[in-house]
Amino acid sequence: MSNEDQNKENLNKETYLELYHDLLLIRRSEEQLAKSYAAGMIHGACHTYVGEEAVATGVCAHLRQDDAVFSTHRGHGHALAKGVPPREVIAELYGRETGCSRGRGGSMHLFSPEVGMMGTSGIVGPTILQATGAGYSFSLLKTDRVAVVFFGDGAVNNGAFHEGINLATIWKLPVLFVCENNMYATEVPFAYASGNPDVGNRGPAYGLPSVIVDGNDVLAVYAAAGEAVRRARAGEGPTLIECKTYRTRAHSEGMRDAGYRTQEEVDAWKARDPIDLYRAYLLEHNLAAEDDMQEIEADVQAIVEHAAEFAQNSPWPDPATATNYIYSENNSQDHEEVQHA
Amino acid sequence: MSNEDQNKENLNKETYLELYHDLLLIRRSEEQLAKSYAAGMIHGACHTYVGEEAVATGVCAHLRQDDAVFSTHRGHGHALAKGVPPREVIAELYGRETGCSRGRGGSMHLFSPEVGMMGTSGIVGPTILQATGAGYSFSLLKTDRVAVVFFGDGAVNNGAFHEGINLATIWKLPVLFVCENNMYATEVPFAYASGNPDVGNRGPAYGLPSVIVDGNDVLAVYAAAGEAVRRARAGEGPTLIECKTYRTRAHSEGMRDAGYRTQEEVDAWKARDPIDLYRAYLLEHNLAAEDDMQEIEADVQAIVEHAAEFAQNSPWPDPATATNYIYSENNSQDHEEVQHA
Amino acid sequence: MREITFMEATREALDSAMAKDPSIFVVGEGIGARGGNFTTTLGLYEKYGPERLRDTPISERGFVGMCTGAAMTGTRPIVDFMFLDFILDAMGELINQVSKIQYMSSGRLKMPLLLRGCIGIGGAAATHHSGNYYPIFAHIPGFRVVLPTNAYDAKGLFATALQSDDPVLFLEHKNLIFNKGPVPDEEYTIPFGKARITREGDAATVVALSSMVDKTLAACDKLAKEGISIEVIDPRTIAPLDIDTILASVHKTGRLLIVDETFAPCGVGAEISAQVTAQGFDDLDAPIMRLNGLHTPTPYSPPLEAAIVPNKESIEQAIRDLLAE
Amino acid sequence: MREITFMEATREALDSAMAKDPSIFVVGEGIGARGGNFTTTLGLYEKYGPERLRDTPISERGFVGMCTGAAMTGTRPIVDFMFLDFILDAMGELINQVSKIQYMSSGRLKMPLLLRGCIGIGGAAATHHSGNYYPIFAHIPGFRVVLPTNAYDAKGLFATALQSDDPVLFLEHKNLIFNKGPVPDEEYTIPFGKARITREGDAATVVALSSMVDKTLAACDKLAKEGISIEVIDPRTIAPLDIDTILASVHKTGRLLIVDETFAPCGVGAEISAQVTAQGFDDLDAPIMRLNGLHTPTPYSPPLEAAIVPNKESIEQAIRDLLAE
Ligand SMILES: Cc1ncc(C[n+]2csc(CCOP(=O)(O)OP(=O)(O)O)c2C)c(N)n1
Ligand SMILES: Cc1ncc(C[n+]2csc(CCOP(=O)(O)OP(=O)(O)O)c2C)c(N)n1
Ligand SMILES: [Mg+2]
Ligand SMILES: [Mg+2]
Repeated sequence: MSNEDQNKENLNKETYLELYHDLLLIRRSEEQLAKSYAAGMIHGACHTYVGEEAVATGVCAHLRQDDAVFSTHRGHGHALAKGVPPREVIAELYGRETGCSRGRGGSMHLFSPEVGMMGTSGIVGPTILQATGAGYSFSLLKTDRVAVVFFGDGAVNNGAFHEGINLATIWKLPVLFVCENNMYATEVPFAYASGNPDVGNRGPAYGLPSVIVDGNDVLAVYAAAGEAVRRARAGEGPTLIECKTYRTRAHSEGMRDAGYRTQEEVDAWKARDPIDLYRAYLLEHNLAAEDDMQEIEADVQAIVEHAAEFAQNSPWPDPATATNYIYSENNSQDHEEVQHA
Repeated sequence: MSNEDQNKENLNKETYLELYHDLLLIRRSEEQLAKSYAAGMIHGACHTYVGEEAVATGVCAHLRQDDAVFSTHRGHGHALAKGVPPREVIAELYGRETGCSRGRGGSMHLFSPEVGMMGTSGIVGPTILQATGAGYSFSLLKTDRVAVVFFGDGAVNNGAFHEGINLATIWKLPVLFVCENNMYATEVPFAYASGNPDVGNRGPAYGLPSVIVDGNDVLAVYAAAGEAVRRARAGEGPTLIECKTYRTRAHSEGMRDAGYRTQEEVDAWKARDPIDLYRAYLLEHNLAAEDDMQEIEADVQAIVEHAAEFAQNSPWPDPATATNYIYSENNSQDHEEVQHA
Repeated sequence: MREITFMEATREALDSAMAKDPSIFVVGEGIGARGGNFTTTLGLYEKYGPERLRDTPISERGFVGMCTGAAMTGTRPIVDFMFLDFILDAMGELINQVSKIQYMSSGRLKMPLLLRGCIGIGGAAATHHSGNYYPIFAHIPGFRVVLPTNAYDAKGLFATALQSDDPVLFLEHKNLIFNKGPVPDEEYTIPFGKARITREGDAATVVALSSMVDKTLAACDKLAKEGISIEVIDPRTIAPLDIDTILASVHKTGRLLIVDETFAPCGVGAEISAQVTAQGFDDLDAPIMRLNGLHTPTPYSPPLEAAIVPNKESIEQAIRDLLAE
Repeated sequence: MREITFMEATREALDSAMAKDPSIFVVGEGIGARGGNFTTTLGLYEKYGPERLRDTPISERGFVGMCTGAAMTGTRPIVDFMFLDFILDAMGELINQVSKIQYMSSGRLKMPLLLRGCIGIGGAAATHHSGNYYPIFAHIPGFRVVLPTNAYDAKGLFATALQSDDPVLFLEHKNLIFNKGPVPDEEYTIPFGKARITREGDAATVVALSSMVDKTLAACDKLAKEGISIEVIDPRTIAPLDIDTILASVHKTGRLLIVDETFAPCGVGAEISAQVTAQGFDDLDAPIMRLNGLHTPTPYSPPLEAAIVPNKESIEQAIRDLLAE
């Protein structure tokens, strides 16, 4: 797998298998969503995470439910890795009342505060700042909770990146800034859009530690995130982690995926599929048995199929509730109204 | 003076004296404005440039009238160095129709496009982006004009710094980003507000050249700006220059100047007054004679006194013109209205 | 006359202006080789190259501020926001700089900055991709705000915007940009501040904005079958606003309804109502009514989304209510 | 009763809330040891320390976004903008995030974010330090917008803002914050959405906002000497807006003038006019009038600045014109 195999800590078997489970759960869910999109079950945009699963999986493996994750327009994988049930994610994209945002959000607005999924955003940038604020809460409240934000290479050229990282650094906030550098913002190459082709070498400009990691190597991500989470919980401040990875499907489902990258490039990255690499690695090093993995594969398959059925059979939101939840004061009252409606 | 004396190019006498003239013109104008403020002649805020004159002087000495300068709330010195007549600057702060912004702007909104003074801003940040845009015009129009923006250390933590520098870098625009690091944003120390105490070491994070210069050494600023202007005119792209300097008066006139910096610190910087240092340096190296400088001192004194008189005797804007100039279409027409008013 | 889409019409105006004036350039995400997410610049990159069709990083504030400086120094920038929602990150540049620089420089600087973006609710785009926000720009002095509603107007109004030395917001509703309509081959301009009387009538006046025009016309067709004749006015620009045409119509009909997809509070309908009340009070035979989208963020789920936007039926009902007053 | 300034009154409310609730913190430039450019936090740094009175870099977008995330995760942030003008760099966070997160999370997240800043034209502050902008926040769903006009209201409304789980804009006019008035020692709250009838009368109703209240009262004193009795209403909050109190007054007087320092187009006066026309049409004996500051950036020079803002004389004239209708 990656050439840093030697300096990989040894994990217990459960952990190895849980990582495999999470990787697969994201992949199969995304494949289901792609199918659902093609079938017209998804009404708005749908940005899949296929090819990047190792990042969310390797980072979230270190998080507790009371830690906070903030994400992007490409957020299904982060939500699943943080523990949002697949059925709630799929139901949300189906626009149903049983979705994690009760059908208000769709693909780009996944909220599940109960499990620490604090939201994805259709706007690039803001969640970098919100994670900084969660870090502020956690440190003001004297807890050891941590906040994590996942963002793309496209967000790096945005002022939110600059201001958020500086604020977290000067106040030593418990935040992980995880950049998923998949080399493109839609079709605009990061190498064109930024004067510096790397992100993980920018720590010195801000005064925080930063690293560049192979984002298709779940164990490399796991190791880097583990150290960053340790620092954050210990009150040692934020870390910037760049994960070099690749999106193997179109920017969003149904979108033309040509003219900006070569087939060779796509194939080369597919050959480094994070799940295939990891599966092979586990077998090669006898860290898990073929049956273990087949069992997981069957479980995940079942979970995702049931989730899709659940979504399919879920009710639509009641149009009479369209203006609920705007103001906190009115929320309960709005519910009333709805019942009487 | 500074320990880089040796690597200072030799300039001709005129240049040495012009620099002295400009330094002094800014200093005396600011001293006049401080007096005028105390006398109630200035109606809004007034941020003086006393102690930082070497930066505007050393940079603008390289500029042609068709080059563009963008500045900040502390912009009197930049306007004067770019060639705005002192009477128009003082009259503007007096709120008179003869001011460079016809009394519309005051201290923080100095416009004199005729001499390439493209504006100061009461808002910290935007002019960094506007200078980038001037650079875009100059390169699209295939000219060798350059754009310069002066900004404080306070602007460095703002997203405008990040986005502007990146855009200028990826498109190789002819822009000088000149940071006047006077160690404080009002009373907030840069060492507190930024995770990185320096600015001139941030070039690598963006992919452009950056330097740290003694901002109280006019010849050091002159040398650094000369190279940056050469690069810009040659199409080699932008440069980031940090000038370490100090504001020896209060953040703004009439404002309490205590509680955030020590008297020792202020005195230490006053001992490195850029004008005293430069005057001593010229004499010491026989680059100019005492009479030359006394002549300049007398000239400048006279210019500033006449400028203040001019402002004092200038007419107020006609209230009937208060809504002129909002839309280009209406400008001439508005004038009409006024005449018939 | 040949029929082309709204977007093809604006592209024609853009292409001929760029061919004539080398100082025009466009910035935005995906507006280069890709030709724009909404095909705003399709085919132009091949003609005018990367410097004039400039793909940008995701730096909305940055490139708006950059284009502000460019407009001050001899070029004519066009910012293509794709979705107008993204303009909000540049509000400081727009309200504190763009709208004020001509004034603060006493007219010695111009601000030929054209800002375009797609607006509107539809297609389950959810709350970050369905903003309208035009009342904000009508509130702030210094802007021209254009809401084209058909291919013919789109070409002529865009041509005018390309010639303006003032900052112009050209706001294209997602549900309209691929509608076809007759458009002359030759160049023409349509002045700002001239409303279009889209349908003549005498029972009541309906002022409809952007995507509401077609829906209103559909409702009026239905009412016409009952012999109810409604006058429909499309202001086309809300800053400047052609209040005279509206007043003249109300003078004739005595009744006014304003239909707008976006929020009622401090909106365009409120402004029109206030002006007509102040200047046309004696013409009014009934209270002025407004029909707006609900005052809420935009939900994703189709049944919720449909519930917050006026439609043919709710417009028809609002007109009947107005006539019953 | 003892008299203290408007700003002292808000500071009292802030201090007692911070003493009770350790999750409240304030961010802004100079709000730490310095106590705030406008003394908003004077003396609190010594009591509550740097973590709860957090001096910030000049990162308005950054710390607004940060406080958005903080409000989502168990603390109660207060953003002190000093001059409200600086809020514009954070508009994307406010309109796309702050105002929408409760809705998008179906009410499972709250947004207890208090945003305060000084507004208003005066003192030759020029166009970057004299913004009002409140109609923008009244237009967007999700915000509470407070315009306190005296020390008593300032304390009670600020106390309510400190308890709200919705985002609140608390907008303090520079010309009012150092005015003194009677203020009880004990804590009290004033609900949002309840207007104050500042002066009773029957000839006409004047709704005045922010700094216009005192100027309107002065004009009314003058008119009273001629036996002209005017009712003056201070809405105190424009979102929610207490339209019922305004309607009841117009029912009595039959005439309405709205006086507002800021821009007329798509402003609060337009909204009030539109609502009263729609709901109180039959009560109107004359057209509803608006008196606003001129639709222009704010000039620096005192004679120009004075020319763009309504004053006692222009308000008096506007009332006379309304009565003559
Ligand atoms: C502020 C803003 N500008 C533009 C967009 C439109 N947009 C949506 S996704 C995207 C590309 C994002 O690229 P990146 O951050 O690298 O994430 P990726 O899609 O590669 O995962 C853009 C430009 C947006 N959502 N927000
Ligand atoms: C966006 C914005 N936020 C806050 C302010 C208020 N303000 C005016 S000057 C200043 C400090 C600026 O510091 P710096 O950039 O270092 O310039 P200096 O005054 O030191 O020359 C601040 C915070 C402002 N003008 N603009
Ligand atoms: Mg990317
Ligand atoms: Mg400074």
